[in-house]
Amino acid sequence: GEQEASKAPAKSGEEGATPAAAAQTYTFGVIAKAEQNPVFQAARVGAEAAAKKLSEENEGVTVTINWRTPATEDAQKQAEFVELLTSQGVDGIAISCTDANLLKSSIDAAAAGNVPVVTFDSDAPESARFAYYGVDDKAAGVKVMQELAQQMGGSGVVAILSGNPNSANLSARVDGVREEAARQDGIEVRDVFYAPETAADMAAKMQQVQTSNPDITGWALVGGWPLYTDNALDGIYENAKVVSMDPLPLPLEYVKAGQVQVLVGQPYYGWGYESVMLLFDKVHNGKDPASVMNYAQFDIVNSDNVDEYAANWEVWDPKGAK
Amino acid sequence: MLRRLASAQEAGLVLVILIMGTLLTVMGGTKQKQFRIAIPEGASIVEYDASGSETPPGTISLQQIAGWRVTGDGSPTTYARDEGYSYNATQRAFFGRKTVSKFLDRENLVLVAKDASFIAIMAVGMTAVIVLAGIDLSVGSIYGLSALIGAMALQKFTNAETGLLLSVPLGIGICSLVGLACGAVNGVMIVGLRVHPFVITLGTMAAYRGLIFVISGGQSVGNFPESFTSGFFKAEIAGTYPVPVIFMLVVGAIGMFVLSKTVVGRQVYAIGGNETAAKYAGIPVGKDKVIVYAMLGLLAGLSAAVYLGYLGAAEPNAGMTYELKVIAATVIGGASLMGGRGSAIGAVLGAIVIQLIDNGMIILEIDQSFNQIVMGVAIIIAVVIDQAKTRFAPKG
Amino acid sequence: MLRRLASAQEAGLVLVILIMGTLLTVMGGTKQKQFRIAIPEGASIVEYDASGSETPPGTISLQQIAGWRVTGDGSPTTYARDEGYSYNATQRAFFGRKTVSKFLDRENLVLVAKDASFIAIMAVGMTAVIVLAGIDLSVGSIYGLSALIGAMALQKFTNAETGLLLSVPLGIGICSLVGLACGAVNGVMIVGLRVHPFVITLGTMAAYRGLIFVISGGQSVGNFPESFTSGFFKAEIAGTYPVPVIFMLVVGAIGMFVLSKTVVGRQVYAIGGNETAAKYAGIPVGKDKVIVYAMLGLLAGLSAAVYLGYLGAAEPNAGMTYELKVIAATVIGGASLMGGRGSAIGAVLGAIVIQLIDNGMIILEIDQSFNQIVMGVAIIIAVVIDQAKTRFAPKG
Amino acid sequence: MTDANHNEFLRVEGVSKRFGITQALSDVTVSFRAGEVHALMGENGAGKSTLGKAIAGLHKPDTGTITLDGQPLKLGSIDDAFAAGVRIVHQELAQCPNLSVAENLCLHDMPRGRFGTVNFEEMARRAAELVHRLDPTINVSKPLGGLSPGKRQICQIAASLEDGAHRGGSSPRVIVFDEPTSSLSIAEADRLGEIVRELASQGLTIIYVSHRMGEIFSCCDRVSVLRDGKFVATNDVKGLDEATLVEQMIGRRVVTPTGKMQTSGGEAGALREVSGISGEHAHIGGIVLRATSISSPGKLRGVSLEVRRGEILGIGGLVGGGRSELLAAIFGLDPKASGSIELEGQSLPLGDVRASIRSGLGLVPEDRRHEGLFFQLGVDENIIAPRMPLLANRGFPFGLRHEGEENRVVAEKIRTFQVKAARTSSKPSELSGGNQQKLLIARWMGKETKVLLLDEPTRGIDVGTKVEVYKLIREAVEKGLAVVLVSSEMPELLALSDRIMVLADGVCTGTLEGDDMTQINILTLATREVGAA
Ligand SMILES: Nc1ncnc2c1ncn2[C@@H]1O[C@H](COP(=O)(O)OP(=O)(O)OP(=O)(O)O)[C@@H](O)[C@H]1O
Ligand SMILES: Nc1ncnc2c1ncn2[C@@H]1O[C@H](COP(=O)(O)OP(=O)(O)OP(=O)(O)O)[C@@H](O)[C@H]1O
Ligand SMILES: [Mg+2]
Ligand SMILES: [Mg+2]
Repeated sequence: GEQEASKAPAKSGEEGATPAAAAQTYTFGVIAKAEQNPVFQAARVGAEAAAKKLSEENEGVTVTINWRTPATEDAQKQAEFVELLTSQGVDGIAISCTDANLLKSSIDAAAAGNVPVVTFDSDAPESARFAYYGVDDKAAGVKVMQELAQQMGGSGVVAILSGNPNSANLSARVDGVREEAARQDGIEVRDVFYAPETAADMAAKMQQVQTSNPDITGWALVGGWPLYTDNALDGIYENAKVVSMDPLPLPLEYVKAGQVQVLVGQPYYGWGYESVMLLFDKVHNGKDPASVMNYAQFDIVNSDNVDEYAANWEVWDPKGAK
Repeated sequence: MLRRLASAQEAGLVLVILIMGTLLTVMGGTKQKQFRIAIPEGASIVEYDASGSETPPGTISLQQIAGWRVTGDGSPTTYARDEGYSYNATQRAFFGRKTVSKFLDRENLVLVAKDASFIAIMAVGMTAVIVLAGIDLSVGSIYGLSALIGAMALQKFTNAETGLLLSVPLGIGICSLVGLACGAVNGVMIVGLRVHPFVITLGTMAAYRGLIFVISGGQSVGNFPESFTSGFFKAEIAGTYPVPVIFMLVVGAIGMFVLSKTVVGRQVYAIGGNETAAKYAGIPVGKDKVIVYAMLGLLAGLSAAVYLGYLGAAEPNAGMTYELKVIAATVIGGASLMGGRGSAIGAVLGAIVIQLIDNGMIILEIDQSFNQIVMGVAIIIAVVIDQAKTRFAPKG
Repeated sequence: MLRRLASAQEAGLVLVILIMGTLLTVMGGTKQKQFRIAIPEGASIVEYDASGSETPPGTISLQQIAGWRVTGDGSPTTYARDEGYSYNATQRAFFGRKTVSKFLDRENLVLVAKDASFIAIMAVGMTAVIVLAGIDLSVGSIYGLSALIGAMALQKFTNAETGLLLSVPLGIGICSLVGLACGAVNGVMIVGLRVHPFVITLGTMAAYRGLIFVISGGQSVGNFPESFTSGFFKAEIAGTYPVPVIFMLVVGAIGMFVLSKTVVGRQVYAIGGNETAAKYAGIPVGKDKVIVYAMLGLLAGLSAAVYLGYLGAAEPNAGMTYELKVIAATVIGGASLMGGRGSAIGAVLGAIVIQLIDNGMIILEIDQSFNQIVMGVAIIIAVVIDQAKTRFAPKG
Repeated sequence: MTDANHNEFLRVEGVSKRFGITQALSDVTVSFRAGEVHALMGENGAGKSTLGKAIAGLHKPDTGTITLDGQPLKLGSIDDAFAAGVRIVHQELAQCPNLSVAENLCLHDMPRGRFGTVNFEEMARRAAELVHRLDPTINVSKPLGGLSPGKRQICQIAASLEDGAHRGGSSPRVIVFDEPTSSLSIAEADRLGEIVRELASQGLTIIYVSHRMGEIFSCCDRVSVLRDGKFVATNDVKGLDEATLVEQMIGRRVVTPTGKMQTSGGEAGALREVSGISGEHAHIGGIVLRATSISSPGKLRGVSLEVRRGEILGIGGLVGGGRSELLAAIFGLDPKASGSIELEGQSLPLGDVRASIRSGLGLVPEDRRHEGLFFQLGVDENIIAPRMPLLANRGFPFGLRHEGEENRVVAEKIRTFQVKAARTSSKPSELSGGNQQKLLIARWMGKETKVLLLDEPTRGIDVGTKVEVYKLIREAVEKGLAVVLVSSEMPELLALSDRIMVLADGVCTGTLEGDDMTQINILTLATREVGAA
């Protein structure tokens, strides 16, 4: 069906239909960082929802999503996807850049080929993308530390938990946390503890660290990994405040249980949804966004609003949506 | 088993572990640990300031408080703040602090053993595979897939009230079955297609992981009955959660027994030592191989069940890159990748050694940035030590 | 080399590739591809709506526009929107769409080859290692480390104006040297410590990756002189960027030559076939092994240099999990993990096969979620086909 | 058993077996009696081992039947054959070095305890009972890998004697010995001979594959001959003369030194004549190789030797005497070796094989499968391997091969040493055992080699080829080559050597010349007590 549709413009040309009524098909390539990371599944749901909405609202228009995402974080693979999608003649590309420097050249190439590119979640500032949507990773780190400091009454020892030390967006968040901690006089950062990005390893790491450093009274999680399980924080929540990124369904349970005080959320669904909207405006209406940088708000989830936030996942959960 | 433990193979590792333990104890130093003091029902609490004048709790600011006095039945006990005592109104309890060794703290030791156990259980199975001169890269994915399907089964067939007698056998059963199936698939392909196990399991590693992703949609699956988690796999015993450790020890013992005492076990060594000779001796080489890979799968499934019960959820990334940890543990445990040599208990000890290195980095407060470097170098050193030993001792 | 190409080994792969290509061409169908139409200097552009009334660009909304009319010197040319033409104001150019085969499009073919080349270059080195009955898991980390240090060197010693004659040799030189060093370290440890290469390189894989982090602090390093990127490694030739492909072919040819026409090359096969016999024949087993691992390191470095030049930056994750891709390519290319058998050109073809599978997923618009499953199954099938062939044909 | 089937206890009827392109057996029909030692002879590749394996159920014949005591055997079923009492001692060591001797001896069916466990006590007892009949010094609980090749072979033979009747298992009724003595020394071979006779006298059928004429005539009743996978004839050994036998095997007449052994009492001179080897020492020149007090921990103690140009120095001794080790040490393969070596006055560094090769040493190893051949490489590269670097252009990175020169040398060697291969690129696995051996000799012989160390150069090759090999060696020697020859086959040693040095436990116990070179003298020296090495 899609191949047929993608021929449409030419066909309509032959038929000489009037432009207004001309059946138009837009295919947008969407490239997230890693299939392995559940937050991007919400982005995919968002993108597909936007496509559906646009197809319904604009008669004669079909929008399809070509989702291409590496299994695990791999900037080089992302670059390859940008090139391949461009050569496949997609009408636009939305990408969350695993590495800004690395993706610059391929994004520029795409733009030069009249394939508009929008970045979400992680930007490539130097590149020729026409718009960015999301929240800055470093700002996210800062946010986490602010919330944590507040919970800790401004004083105490903080441990930072991160995943792959070499992943750009994680180190950006860690920097944010460190920066904010430096601003807070009462706060001492013990160290950044890295573990393989599986819930089990993360939970194990936290428990070992807490056990041998009982004076730790605050945990800043720049990713939600350990919280993708049920009881990762036993032996920790009794002794320390925990603020984390990624308010996904299971992490939210921890807030409900009072084991995690605050979850800082990014606009996961919006990443996909807004990016597709931006692309559509660009290629269909020829409209550029008012500003290149479209900053979204953090979602701050705590015991007060946890239930209403949780409702989002009814929509965002890929299995729920499919 | 004691006899075997004393034999060259494992003795070396036990020694290594003891040395590491001693170093960590001596160099790790001590930590201030909190302990809880419950307040007897109906006892009354007052706080007193420097001057000693008593006031009901919460009247004066924390800084002014010198301590608390509790009057239950009998004479009052006082908890002075400068002795490190603190009062937790919400829990209505006192917390004291005691100084304990960072490493030799029971809680820490159990944690290290527990963290090793998930790897160790699989390493026991991997030992048999490596003794066969085989290898299995898909073990991490099998672990993840078993966990996922086990979790879905638990969600489907149990509810919050379900008792231990249903939930635990169900969880273990499903996980083990899935693992067994995956392992059998590996084994059958390796034997049937006569393709090197590295290739087959490289393929199934990706395939099983992909399956996890398709089934789970990238989301993790949780919320099991209490009876399965805190009721069993995460049962608290003396302030620790040692159930996984128990599983590790039992599996290690059984593996040891099977490999060194049963006919199939010895046949595995025979095949690893000289496959042609094994064939000539009428040993069912193909059958044994399938069994061994299936058993590794089963143990990966069991390990997954323990993981489910201990952490209470299955996430799609479970077991990512575990294959390398498992193989490392097995090899440190004295298994030879050329086949014919390896020990189940050794593998368990190997897993513990790896955990100790990790734990040591934390206890000695080494900059975590060096974690990977230390880990990599340590693995090589561990194996070199192990081999140096076996090179002088007669090999067996 | 032609003779070798015709020989059973690679012929089989070429066949596989041709079949895959045909299938993708037939089943892939066509795509609407954009092409650029430059606008002559000083030409004037107007847009007209359905009624045909002309207005200067940007006055009416895109949906109202029926097309554009360009009046340069001579008669005006019109570009109707419903014929798929669009106007890019920023580039001041028109883009038309033409229907081309999804697969058999030159750009697509070059892209596939290009994407394969990074893996292929390393696979050529891995072939020698696997022919030795060895293995190297650290190749991905070496790739990353060489890229990082190469990038830092470029930043330090070059600026935007630096010419091709300095930047390219510098980049290639540094990357290759770092790779060579890492590989030599592997080789020396494998030979010196007499530990199985799997273990040594498992360790160095972690260690080198850790080193990357310590050096880079997790930040990627970019901004090289044009002469290094678009000036050389990403030089545009007929609308494509084929330089990495050229490197791949050259390396493949050299590898082929070295393995079949030089003494060390043949000694590698001898050692892989029967190490004891090699010792008895006075072949310097240890020396050759170190050379081979060092060469793989060097090629990983070279591949890293190409990556630097093509993508214009080094990120700390570069090469993560590539070791498995490289080994897969080598084995699909006909190398036997038991040693003694393998072909450099085969490895290159193997890498291309893997890329074709990936490309097929995109061309046939298969849901990305199934990528890993397809990839895993495909690898097994590819190797089975390859072996089936060699099992009947006399093996070489 | 009744007299009826006494003539035909085991009958192989119309058996054919094909491996890819090679027809290993074609329509072989032969029958074996109970209580006889029945020799199987034939050239390398004639199909002896294949026939043996077919009988033992290791190979499934394409056609034909095998009946034992009137009962047809299930073809290709190891278990059925074993249950019927068929045992086999393999040509190549088929054992697990990582397992204990006991486990190796009981590999086929380990004594079981409860729930699938192994009854180790029972196993040790059974193993000891078996192996100590042959060699009481072997400790059955030690890993087999630690034993010398000879001792391992003894274990393999012992395994075949296992009698499981009392445990409801089977007792051996047919035992196939496939070149059992190929890694045994004289003493052990003799001991084996006795055992074989003893077993036969107990009514067992012994199928005895060997290339050693001596053994055939000393301990076999009948001998069947295979050629190119076809059955040729079965003869009674009594009254059979060797020439006829050899003719049946290789289709032409040759006279062999071992043949003469039977008639004249094994004395070097006589041997030489018949094997067309010139006796006079005219060609012997000055000293080429001088090795002084070579020692190696646990293997050799202060062994010294000299070899002259055009001379063959034989080295005798029992298995485990350290003969291979001596050659290895001289050649530079033993890093622990000490002492000094001079080649044409130039002193050689120990432990440096390449230096040895460069200055003209060559070694044809004892075990051609593991120490000699590259099975993935062609005949050509197998021959040229050690010389390739010397011919190559070293200036070029990795050394550019000079293939033209290589091919010339290979072609010449293949011609002079008559290595029979379909193509020069054929793999060694496509060659018969004898041609594999000739290939290795060809690898080392040539003007570049001044001293050739031969370790069991005719192990496992057929009489015809043996004579060819002897000629090749002799011719080279007459051209001035110096040879050090290790052989466990006494007639060969006596026939070829100009002098014989005897080793026992890694110590030189004496050197024999001229008429002192007799089997008796060698054995006395070989078994002389020396302080533990
Ligand atoms: N497993 C096998 N695969 C392929 N060819 C084989 C196999 N076994 C034997 N052959 C071939 O069958 C033929 C007979 O081999 P066999 O080993 O029976 O000869 P043989 O008489 O035992 O020779 P030798 O005296 O050297 O042991 C030879 O050409 C050999 O190459
Ligand atoms: N594979 C081996 N493992 C352990 N020891 C060995 C091995 N091979 C030989 N030896 C020891 O080395 C010494 C001599 O070995 P070997 O049997 O080769 O002597 P040999 O005189 O060359 O006998 P032959 O050459 O007839 O086999 C003996 O002590 C033997 O036990
Ligand atoms: Mg044979
Ligand atoms: Mg010997």
